[in-house]
Amino acid sequence: MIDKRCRTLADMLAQCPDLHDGAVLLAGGFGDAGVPVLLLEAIAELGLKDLTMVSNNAGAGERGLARLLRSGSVSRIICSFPRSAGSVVFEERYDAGLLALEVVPQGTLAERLRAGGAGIPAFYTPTAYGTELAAGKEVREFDGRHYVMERAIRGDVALVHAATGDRWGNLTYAMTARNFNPVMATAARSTLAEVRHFVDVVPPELVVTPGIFVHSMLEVGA
Amino acid sequence: MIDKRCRTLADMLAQCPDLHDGAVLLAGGFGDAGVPVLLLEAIAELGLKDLTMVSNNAGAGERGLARLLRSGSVSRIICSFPRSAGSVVFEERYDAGLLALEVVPQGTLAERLRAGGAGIPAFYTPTAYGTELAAGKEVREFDGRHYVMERAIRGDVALVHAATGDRWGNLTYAMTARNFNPVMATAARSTLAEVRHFVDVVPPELVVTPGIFVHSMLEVGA
Amino acid sequence: MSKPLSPDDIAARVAEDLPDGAYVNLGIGMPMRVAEFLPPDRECVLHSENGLLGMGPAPAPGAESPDLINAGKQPVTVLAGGAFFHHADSFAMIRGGHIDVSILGAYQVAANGDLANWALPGAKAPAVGGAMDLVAGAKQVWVMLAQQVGKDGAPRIVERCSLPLTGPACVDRIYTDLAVLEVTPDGLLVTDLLEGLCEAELQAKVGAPLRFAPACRRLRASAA
Amino acid sequence: MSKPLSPDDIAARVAEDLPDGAYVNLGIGMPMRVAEFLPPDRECVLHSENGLLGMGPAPAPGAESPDLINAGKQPVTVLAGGAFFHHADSFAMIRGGHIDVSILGAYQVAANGDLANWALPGAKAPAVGGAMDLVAGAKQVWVMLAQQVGKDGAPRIVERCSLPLTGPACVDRIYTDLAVLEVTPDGLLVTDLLEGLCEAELQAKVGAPLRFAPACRRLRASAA
Repeated sequence: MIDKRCRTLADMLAQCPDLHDGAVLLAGGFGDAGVPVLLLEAIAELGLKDLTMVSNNAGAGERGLARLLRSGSVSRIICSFPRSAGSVVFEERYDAGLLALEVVPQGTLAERLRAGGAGIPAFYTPTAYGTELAAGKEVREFDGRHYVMERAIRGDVALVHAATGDRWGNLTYAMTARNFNPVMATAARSTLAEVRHFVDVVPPELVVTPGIFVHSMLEVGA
Repeated sequence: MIDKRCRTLADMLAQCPDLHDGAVLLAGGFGDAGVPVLLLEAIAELGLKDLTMVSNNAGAGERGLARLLRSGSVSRIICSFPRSAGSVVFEERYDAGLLALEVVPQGTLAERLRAGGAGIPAFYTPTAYGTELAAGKEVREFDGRHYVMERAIRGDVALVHAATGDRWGNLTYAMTARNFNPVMATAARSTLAEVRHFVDVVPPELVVTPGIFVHSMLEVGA
Repeated sequence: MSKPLSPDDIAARVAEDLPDGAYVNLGIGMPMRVAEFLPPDRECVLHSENGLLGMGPAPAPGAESPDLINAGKQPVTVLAGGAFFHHADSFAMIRGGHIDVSILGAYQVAANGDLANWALPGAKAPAVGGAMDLVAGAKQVWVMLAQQVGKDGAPRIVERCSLPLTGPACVDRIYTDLAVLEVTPDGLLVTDLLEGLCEAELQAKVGAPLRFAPACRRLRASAA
Repeated sequence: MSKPLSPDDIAARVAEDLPDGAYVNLGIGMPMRVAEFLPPDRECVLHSENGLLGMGPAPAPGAESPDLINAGKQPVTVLAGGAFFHHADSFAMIRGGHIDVSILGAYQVAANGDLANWALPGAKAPAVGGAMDLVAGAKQVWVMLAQQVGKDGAPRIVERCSLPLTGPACVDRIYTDLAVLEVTPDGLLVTDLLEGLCEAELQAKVGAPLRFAPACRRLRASAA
C-alpha cells in the first residue's frame, strides 16, 4: 500500500537517500508565504556541507532558510531576490565571501525548474536579453527577436510546504502560499513535503501537485 | 465591467478578429472528450479557406472537426494521431492530397503549445531523437544525451470546451475532458470557449484556466 | 515445446515484476491487460497520458462517462488518490522521468533496445501518439510481444530494426509468449524461458545473439 | 512652473490610461498606488507575479493572512473572479504576452526605451526579482518616475542608460512629476506637460532630444 505519510521529522530525513554533502536543495516559498520552515530548520541540524540552495529569496530573520544559512551548511545559493527586509544572515555570509550567489530573474528561475521537472534540458527566453544577467549565455534569434538560452535546474531534494495532503502524496496549497512549491516538487530526485493537514483523499479535480512528485510528507499543523 | 459571456454563437464568431483565411486554429479535445464540437461546426459554416488545424486527433464520423474538414476550409493539420476509428473524412481528404499533415509526438505537441503560450520560442526535448520525426531538426547534446530542438506553436484562435466558466473567463474542466484545452487556451491570440454551464464565480483555488487567457464564452449545456 | 503463453499469461508475468508503489503507464492494447493481474497486496498507480493518475478499471455498464476515458479512448474510472491534469503537465511527468515503467507493444525490438512500434511500411497517414514521449521519458520501458515470431515467421526481436524507430536504445525488458529478455550493455539476456523450449530453439526464433541467465526461470502457460 | 505632480497625481494620471478590462501588473512601490485611482466604471484585473490574478486592496487590520500576499510581500485580498496559480504558470502569463500593461519604477529610462531599474552602482548583493521578465513579456511597459530629475540634479530620462539594463528598448510610456512621454521610433514624444512649464524647461531636464505632440495636454497637481 502506498503511504507517504511519515510520523516524525527524524524518520523523514533519515529515510531520504538524497540528503548528502554537496546536494542541491530546492525550497519553495516566496517571502514568508509557503516556506517549508520546519524542514529547512531540521536540515540545519544535520551538519551537511557544501549544499546549494535554490529559493526565490534568501531568508529573513533567524528562522527557516536563514537558520540553514547560519548553520554553515550552504556554500551556494541560486535565487532571484536575496536581499529583503531582515535578510541579515544572507548578507553577513555573502559579504564575508562564504556564500556564492547566482542571481536569476524570477520567471527564468521558475521556468528553469519547470524545465528540470519536465525533462527539458534547455530553452530560449527573451528575459534578460541585452542585460548583465545574460553575460556569457548563448543568444539566438528566432523570427527577428533575440533570446537567451537557459539550462534546466534539477535538485537532489525539494522541500515544499502544502496545505493538505493524502497518503498518495497529492497536495493542495493555500492561496499565494502555492508560489514555487508545485514547480520545485517536480524538479528533484526526492520531494519532502511539510503539510498542514493530512486528509483522507484530495479530490482528483483539486489536486495541484499529483502524488507522483512527492516522496514523503509530515503533518505540521497550521 | 468585464463580461466575456456571449449570447449567441453568431455574436461570438462575428466579434472574433482572428478568424480569417489562412488562420491557425487550435482545437482542444482528445478522442471525443473535451472537443469543442459546436465551435468547430460553426466555423465550418463560415466559408474560410486555407486554415491550419492543430488538434491531437483529426476527427471521427461527420461531427466536430470532421465536419470542419469536410467543409474544405482546412488545408493543413498538425496532430499526433490523425487515424482513429471513424476518421474517414480525414482519410479521404489526406488520400486525395487535399490535406497536408504534420505528425508530432503527443508530448511534443503539448509542449510546443505550452511554449507558445509561455513566450518560449524553442526548447530541446529527448522525444523523437533518432527517429524519422526528428529528420531535418537541429540535434544537440546536453550532459551526454541527445535532444531535438522544437519550435513553439501559436494559433490565431483557440477553441476550447470547458465545464464551467464565470464572467471573467475563468474555466474548469470535467475529468479527462481537460486534456489539451488549458494548454491551447494559452497559445492563441483569441481563445473562444464553449462552456457547459456559466457560474457566478469559479472559486479562485479551483480555476484551471484563468480568465486572462479567455476572450469570449458561450454556454452550450451539458 | 509446451503451449506458448497467452496474452493474459504474459500480462500476469509482467504484473509480477511491477514493484509496490510504482507509477506505470500501460500502452493501448495488450499492455492494458496488466492492470487485471496486479497482486492485491501491491498498489501501483496507473498513468494515462490524456491527463489521469489513478486510473481504475472499466466502469459498470451504464456508468460510463464520455469525460473519463483512457489513452485508448475507452471509458475508465478514477480510483481514490487519483488526479486530473492537462496534457502539457501529463507529458512533463513522462518526459521528466517520473513514470517508473512504461509498458508498450512493439513491431520490432532490437538487441540494443531500439524500438519500432509506430509505423508499418505501406501504412497511409502516419500517427504516432505518445509512444515516442513514453520511451524517451519513462525510467523503464518494457515491451510485450503476444507472438515473439510474426505470422510470416519473421522474428520480432532482431539485431537491427528494419521498421521506423520509436526510439533508439530505449527498451529495458521484453516479455513474449516464449521468454523474458533483458536488454543489457552486452546484448540480450534471457531470464525466463518457456517450459520445454531449449535455448537453441529460442535462439532460432530471435534475430540477434542471446545469452541465458544462469538461473533461467521456466515459464508455463496457464491451463485455461 | 506650477507645483510638480505628487506620486498620487502621477498614479491618477496613469490610471486614466488603463483600458477597461486590462490585465495589469503593478510593480512594488509607487506603481502599487495606481490601484487606488482606477475609475469605478473600469474593471482592471491586477496580476501579482507570485501567483494571483484579481488582486484586491489591503485587508482590514486583523484580517491579514500570511498566505495571501503580493509581490511586495504585503498582505492583500483576492477579488471575485480571481485565481491562484504557481510561479511557472504566473511567469508563463508574463512571458507569453498575456499581461496588457506592466507598470514599473525606474532609475533611468533611455530615449530608445532602454530601462534600468534593478541595480545601482556600489550595491551589495544583486537582486533582480521579476522585473526583467515583466519588461520582456508585457504587451506594454509603462514607467513611473516620482521625480523626473534625481536629487543630484541628474536627469533620469537620458540618451543612454549608464546603469545596468533591466531590458533593452522595452519601455512604451513614461509618467513623471512633470510630463508624460511616449517612446516612439523617432525618439521621445511629450504628450502631457505640467501647467506653467515650457517646452524648453522640460527639455533642459531631459538628457535626450524631445518632440512635443501638437495637442500637448497640460497637467496640474492636485490641491491636496
